[in-house]
Amino acid sequence: MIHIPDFAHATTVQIIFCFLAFITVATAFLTIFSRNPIHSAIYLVICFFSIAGHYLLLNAQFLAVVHIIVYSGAIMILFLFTIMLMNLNEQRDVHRPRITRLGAIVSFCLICIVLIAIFINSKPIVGEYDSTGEDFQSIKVLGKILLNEYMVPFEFASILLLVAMIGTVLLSKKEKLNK
Amino acid sequence: MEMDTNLALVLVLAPFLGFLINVFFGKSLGRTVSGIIGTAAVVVSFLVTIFFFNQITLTGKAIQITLFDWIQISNLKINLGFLLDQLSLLWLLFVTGIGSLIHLYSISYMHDDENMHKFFSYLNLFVFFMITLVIGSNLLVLFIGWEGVGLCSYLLIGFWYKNQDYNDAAKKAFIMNRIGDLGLLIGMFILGSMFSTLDYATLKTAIAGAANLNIPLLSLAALCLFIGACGKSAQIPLYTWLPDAMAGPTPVSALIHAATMVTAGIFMVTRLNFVFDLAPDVQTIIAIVGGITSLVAATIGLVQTDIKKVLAYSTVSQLGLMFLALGFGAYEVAVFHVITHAFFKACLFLGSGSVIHGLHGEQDMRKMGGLRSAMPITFWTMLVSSLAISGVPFFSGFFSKDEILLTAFHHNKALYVIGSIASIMTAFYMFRLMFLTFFKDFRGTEEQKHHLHESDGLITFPLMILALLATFGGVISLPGNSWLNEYLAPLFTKVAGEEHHLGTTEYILMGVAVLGGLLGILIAYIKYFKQDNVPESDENITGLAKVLYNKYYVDEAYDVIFVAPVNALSKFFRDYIETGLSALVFGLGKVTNELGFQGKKLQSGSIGLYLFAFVLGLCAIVSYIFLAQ
Amino acid sequence: MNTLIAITGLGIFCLLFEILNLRKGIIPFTILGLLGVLALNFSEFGSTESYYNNMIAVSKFSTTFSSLFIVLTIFLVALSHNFYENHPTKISDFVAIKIFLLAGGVAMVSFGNFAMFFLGIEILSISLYVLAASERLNLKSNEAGMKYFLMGSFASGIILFGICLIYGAMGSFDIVEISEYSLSAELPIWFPIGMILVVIGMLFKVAAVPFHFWAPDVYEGSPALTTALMSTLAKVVAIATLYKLISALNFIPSLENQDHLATFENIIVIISIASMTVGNIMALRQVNVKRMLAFSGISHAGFMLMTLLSISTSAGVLLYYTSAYALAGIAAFSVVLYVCKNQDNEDITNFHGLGKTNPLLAAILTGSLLSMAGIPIFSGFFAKLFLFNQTIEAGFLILVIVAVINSIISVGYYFKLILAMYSKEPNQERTGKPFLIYGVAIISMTLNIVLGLFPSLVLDLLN
Amino acid sequence: MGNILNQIGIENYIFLCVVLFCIGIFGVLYRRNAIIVFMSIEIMLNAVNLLFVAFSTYHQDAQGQVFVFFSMAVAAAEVAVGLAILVSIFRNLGSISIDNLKNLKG
Amino acid sequence: MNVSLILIILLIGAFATYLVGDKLASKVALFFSLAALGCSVVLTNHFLAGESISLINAWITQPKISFALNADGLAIAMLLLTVALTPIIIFSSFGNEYKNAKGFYALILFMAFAMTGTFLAADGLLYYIFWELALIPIYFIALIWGNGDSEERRKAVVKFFIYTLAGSLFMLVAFIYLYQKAGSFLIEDLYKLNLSACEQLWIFLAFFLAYAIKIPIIPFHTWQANVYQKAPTVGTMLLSGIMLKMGLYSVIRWQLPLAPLAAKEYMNIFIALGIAGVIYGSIVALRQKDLKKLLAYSSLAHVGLIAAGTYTLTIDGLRGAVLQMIAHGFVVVGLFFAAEVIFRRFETRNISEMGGIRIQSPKFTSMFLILVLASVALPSTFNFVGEFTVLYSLSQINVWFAVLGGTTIILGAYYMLKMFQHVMLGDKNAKTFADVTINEGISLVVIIAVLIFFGFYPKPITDLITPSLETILNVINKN
Repeated sequence: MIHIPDFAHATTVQIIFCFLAFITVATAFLTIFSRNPIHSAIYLVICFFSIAGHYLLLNAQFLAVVHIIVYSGAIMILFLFTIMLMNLNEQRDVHRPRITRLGAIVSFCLICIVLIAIFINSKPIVGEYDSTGEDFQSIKVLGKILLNEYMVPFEFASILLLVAMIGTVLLSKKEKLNK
Repeated sequence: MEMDTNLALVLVLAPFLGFLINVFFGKSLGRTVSGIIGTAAVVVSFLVTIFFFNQITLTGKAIQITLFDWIQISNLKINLGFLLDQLSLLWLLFVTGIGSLIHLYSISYMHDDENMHKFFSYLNLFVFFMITLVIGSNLLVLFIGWEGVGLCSYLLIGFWYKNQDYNDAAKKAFIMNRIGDLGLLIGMFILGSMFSTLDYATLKTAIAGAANLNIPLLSLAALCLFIGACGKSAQIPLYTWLPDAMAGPTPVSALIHAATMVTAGIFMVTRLNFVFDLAPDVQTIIAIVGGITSLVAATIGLVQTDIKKVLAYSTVSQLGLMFLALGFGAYEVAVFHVITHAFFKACLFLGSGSVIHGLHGEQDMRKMGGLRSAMPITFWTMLVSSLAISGVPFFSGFFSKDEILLTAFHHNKALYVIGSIASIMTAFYMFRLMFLTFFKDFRGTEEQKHHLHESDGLITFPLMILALLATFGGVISLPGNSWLNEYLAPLFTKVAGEEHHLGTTEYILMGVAVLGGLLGILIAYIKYFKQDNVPESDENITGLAKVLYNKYYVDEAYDVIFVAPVNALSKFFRDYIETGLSALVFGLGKVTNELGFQGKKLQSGSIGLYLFAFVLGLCAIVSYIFLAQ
Repeated sequence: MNTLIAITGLGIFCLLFEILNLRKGIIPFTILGLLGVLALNFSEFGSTESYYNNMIAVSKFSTTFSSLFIVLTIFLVALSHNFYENHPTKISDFVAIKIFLLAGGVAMVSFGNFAMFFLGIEILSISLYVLAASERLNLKSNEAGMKYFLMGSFASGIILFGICLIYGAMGSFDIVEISEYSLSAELPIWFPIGMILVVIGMLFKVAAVPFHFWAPDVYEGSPALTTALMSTLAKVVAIATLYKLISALNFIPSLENQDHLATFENIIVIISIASMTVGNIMALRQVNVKRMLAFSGISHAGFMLMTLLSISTSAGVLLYYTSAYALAGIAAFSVVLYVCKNQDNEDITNFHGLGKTNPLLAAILTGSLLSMAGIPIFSGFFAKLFLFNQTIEAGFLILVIVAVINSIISVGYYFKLILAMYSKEPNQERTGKPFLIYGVAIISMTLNIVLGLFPSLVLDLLN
Repeated sequence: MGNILNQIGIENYIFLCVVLFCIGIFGVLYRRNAIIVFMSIEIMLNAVNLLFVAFSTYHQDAQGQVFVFFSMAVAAAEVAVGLAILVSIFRNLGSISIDNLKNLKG
Repeated sequence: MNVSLILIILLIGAFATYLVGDKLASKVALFFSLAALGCSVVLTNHFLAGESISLINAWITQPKISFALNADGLAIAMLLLTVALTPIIIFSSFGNEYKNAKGFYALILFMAFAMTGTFLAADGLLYYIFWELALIPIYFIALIWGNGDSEERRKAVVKFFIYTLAGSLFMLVAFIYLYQKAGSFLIEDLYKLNLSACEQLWIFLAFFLAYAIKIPIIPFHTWQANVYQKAPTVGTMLLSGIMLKMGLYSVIRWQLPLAPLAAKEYMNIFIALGIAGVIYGSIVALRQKDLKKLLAYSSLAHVGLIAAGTYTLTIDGLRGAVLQMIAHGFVVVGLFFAAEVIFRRFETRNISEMGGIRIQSPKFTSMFLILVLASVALPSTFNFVGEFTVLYSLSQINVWFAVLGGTTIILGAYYMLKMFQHVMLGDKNAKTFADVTINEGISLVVIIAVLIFFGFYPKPITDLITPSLETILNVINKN
């Protein structure tokens, strides 16, 4: 059944996991509940950092670094810029009708319960997690896989970024009024 | 055979040709010419009929002619063919004979009408259909003629179409006839399914040869056929159209509604005597219906003031007597009365037409009187005919009516009494008519009086011929020595002449009948000659007379019982059921439409709601698949 | 594979054209280029190969559907000329985005690895977000873009989660491997859950009830050409991909192994019925033509979902249905584009009297609506026929009867538009005969009818 | 070094990610501020990313981590486009509350 | 040479008519319709000479659908009805000016094409396609060239369309179901099926819905009167003269042989429905104020009787039904044309505003009267032959059916003569009524001639249809 960490004999790893998990969930909640968007953003950054911590825990160092760079470094900055640009603060956040809040909470509980229930219902993983001992997540291996096996998606991702770029420009470009 | 076929075609088609000529060229030919053509066409038929008649009296063999296949039904094949036998030729004789006379009469009578060519074309068409009816070799050909004459009757009653009342009368005639026609059709269906044929000759042999006949079914067929006859021959309950049919020009009344068409029912029953003989219950019904009709019509006739209406009810009454005879299986007696009736009733109608013509359209007897001197020929011919119809001895009607009463006496005393009373009444109202019309002083306007004159030769000639026939027509079937019975004998399976020997009873009965007739005449004489009574004007009629005058309110009753409900039903269907059904169908559309309208509210534009639905849907699907078991 | 590369290259060329200041040549060039790609794609027809570690798996299914996408894109690009007349500086961007969108679509139907699938769907979605919001000064367009974006990314999240679970179960993203594992008896429950989540994400893309709410709003708010694109190309891509997902991964047999098949089929039946019914009923009271067509699209999605019930045999039917639907949609939208060119909305009143002022286009719109309604000789009828045939064969008679009732309801709103064209008085003058719009309308309608007369042309490609 | 999951258990990662994912969903539903909604979506994506890495470890397979790269690229692209749309809405409307986006309905 | 030639002529005619422009459209349409008629006559001769003029071509491989046309006697009779009435209908419209005439006449020819196809098709799906195709032209004809308030017209026409489509879609489902069983849509393969009673019942009902709406049998008739009233007379003629016959023909060709057990089991119900239609239609017709509506209800009554005849499953019933179909086709076209003639002069369809026509226009009155009489099945008209046969067959099932069905004789006469009286007779109307023009006269005379000729000599038609009807009956009775 559920693999309950034995807190009395918790290993370091387990303690770290619990700690990180707690931070992740808590900051995620705080992100949502914060009135001030800036606070939200900051909580979100913390959340991202905690996730990076999980990555490190799972020994995915490269990914952790990339994660921090992309999310905390790029995406969050983008968010913050936008927030600043719009000069948002607490007061700008509109009143939420009770029904929406209720609906949100209901659906949250529902989907949580449903998904967790399914996973609990499912057959538990029996036995040890195998460990081949091979290196599978070093930068080297990742690079090989990314640029050999996954070369096409890699290139294709560039198309995605190109589209996003064109799109963003398209959406923000002022037209010359030539009539 | 070839010759016969051709001649028969001439016989049938001559009037049709006349019809076509008059339809297409009548207007340009002029009134007289079109009248002559019309008359000539019928005369041709008459001559051919005489030829055939001679032939058959010599050989005694019926002529059967088949033209071509007509309707194909699984078990019966119906062809268009003719049967010229004793019965049909007899009928043809007086149809074309009297037809010719009436055509002749009409030339003068209708001369002032702008649509005279049409009149003649319709008359010709009528004769055509009547001939078809009579000489058809099977029931379906008869049915062509049957409906065809109904159509012509419709056209001619409504001849003066500008008057919607006349059109109503025409329509009524047609529809009531059609009720009968339905009966006839059903009768045919039953006969057809029973014997796989509708041909008279084969039907007769089939019935004769059939073992284990289904008598109840056959009776049903006979009853249905009789309903058909009721419609055409104006018997209770389908008689009300005939008096109304007097809306048509008088020659039409004479030809169609007295002499020929209305006798089609009798013709048909006589034709199918072998069917009716096997259905004694139906025969009883026929007799009862006939008897009651004759009495009821006679009572109504007692108080009518319209000269043609009197004659019309008299016709209904006489037809009733004929059915009385048919009901007792005395077909030849009925036929005899048909013939004599054709003579004197045609004469009476034509005479009344002459009167009306003389009075420029006046039909109310209360405004007549004293026409004897102005119109002597008309008077005398009508008097003769009245005597004949009243059963005064040695006129034709005496013989025929007497035979009917004799037959009735032998079979059913009650019906005999009814028939006798009807006869007495007949004598009364006929002479009431005579006294009111021809005796005493003229009660019309001065202007009418000024113009009183005898009609011209074209009118009086047919009158005289018919009066002669009405007088001496009885000779064809004198008691004890009946040419007619012998002539018709091949048609009937059983010899129906048990009363051929004249005994004391018969003579007593004869005397009673004569006395009755004279009694009727006497009462009329006292009331309308001696006491100088003139019928009250409409609003002063009271009591029983009022009921009679209003024809027992039968028309009104029919209106209330049949017409009004159908109309109400129609209105109900139209206003409620139709709209209801329509609304139901529209309603389905409306409901879906309304759903669409309500659904729009759900599509509120709120992303939150959309996502909420998304999440709910997701939860529902996932939990249905993975948690439901 | 070559098709995908060629399309991508074409998109980049479009951008280059703008740099080289050859704006006028963009559209003809693109159309020619796409025709070339079409030919290229056709040349691959019949081969079953996989490229680059099975990233792209070319099969009959993928080539035929790719061809359909390319044809649709040709029409859409041709329509762009007129539509973006007033935005000469942006035309290359628009066209390029459309081409990339096509690339995304092609990647989606020919994916051999979930990475390609995910990237494809994201390219498609992001292009659509951009196109939906592309009238930046129009609040409606903004709103449409925003709504689509929010819900679309939400759905992407779901899909990603699904892919993740599949990966968790299988340890691979390769569809060949997954399809092999999926038949094994010992299967973590993550796989079916993951699949269901991916399927739900795709159901969102095809706008099936209850994941359909975005469609009407987004269709209405987006610029008309984008709506055309969404309702034809995007929807076809989504349903084809969904079909491929389910069929290529042996999802149905795997469900059967775990006794989940009946429930899954029930769900498809329910969603299909709900989509048809909701779409049709809601469409009845719409006054905006685009919105109406959105609901009509929802109902058609319901019809198309019926193919999932007989997954092993219905590929041809799906191709036929989508072709019929998309061609009719293109024809209808080209008329809508023409009629509503200078209007600020697409209300039905704009169509009043079109039968008198412009009988040809009115006839074409009528034809396309009749096709969508499923009236014979138009291919829409045969599409429904084959679909019903297929579905009855699979044993879902009730579903077919519901579908039939829905077809009847759908006539109600299709004919509302036809009525407006023929029985109302015209309320505006229309001048000009834009060649490309006429061309697109006529060609797509002709293709539609040709498909109707010779359904075997398309139907037999995949049988 | 053994598999770290022996100490934590893949289920726990799944539960963590499910909860995080649901929080993301909750945020999307709960907040009207479009920016926060974006952030919630990012939380959802991150939850998945975390799970990818966990599964990657579970299978001792690098593909899962590679996929995370793509996922990040997608997230970045989405955010860029989303914010662009948001900015243009803000310009037109002066607000970024998604409650104000109700012109299209019915 | 085979029957597809006629289809081709009509289709090409439709396009040609559209292309020649408004001025010539009517004449070109007439030309093509006459060409089709001529061609049909020639083909009929070939058929009678024993040649096979049917054809069968593969069309769609999967599902197996063929382009199969089967011209047996029954189909040829209906074909002749269609191609004979089409020129009459087109010719009858010569007195009217239509906007956009090219479209109008092209649609007429297209409709003739579709209806011909329906009669000839020997493949279930091909038949269905033609069946639906016929619906579209009439929809536009009624919608665009119809009369009366446009809003109401729209309602009526849309209702008609949706309603008929609704019925036929269920037929489509039935066809697909049959296909699953037989593996082919070809009629002979479908005839060979041995379905269980339950299956047959459902198939029968699905077909019945389609046909009951088209024919129409009560209570599915609500579209009829309104559409007849609102449609232009040409459309009404096409609808009542030919299109209704599609439904009746289909009952004989498809419904009965495909579901004989159900047909036998529930025969009485369906006969009763037909007869109820007779009585109901007649009674409603009594109180109609609008001439065209009255004729519509009379049509309802007549087709009710025909339908009852077909459901008797006897050779007489079928034969009578077919004869009556043809006769009714002609007479109803004639009557609607007469209504149009009146409308051209009085500009009203309201019976109460008519009257007094006979004085001014005797020729027209005579023709009208003949049509009225034919409509009430006076012996010596074609209608009588049909009606008699049908009633006879009903009497074989149950005499009461014949009695109730026979009320049409009485009620029919009642409402028709009442109508005739108020429309034609009476004193002079204030409005002038010019007698029929030559063009009008020709149409009417042709119709009348046909009615009377076959009234006396229906043998050619009987001989034509009987063998094929017997074949169908054999299929029905195979178990």
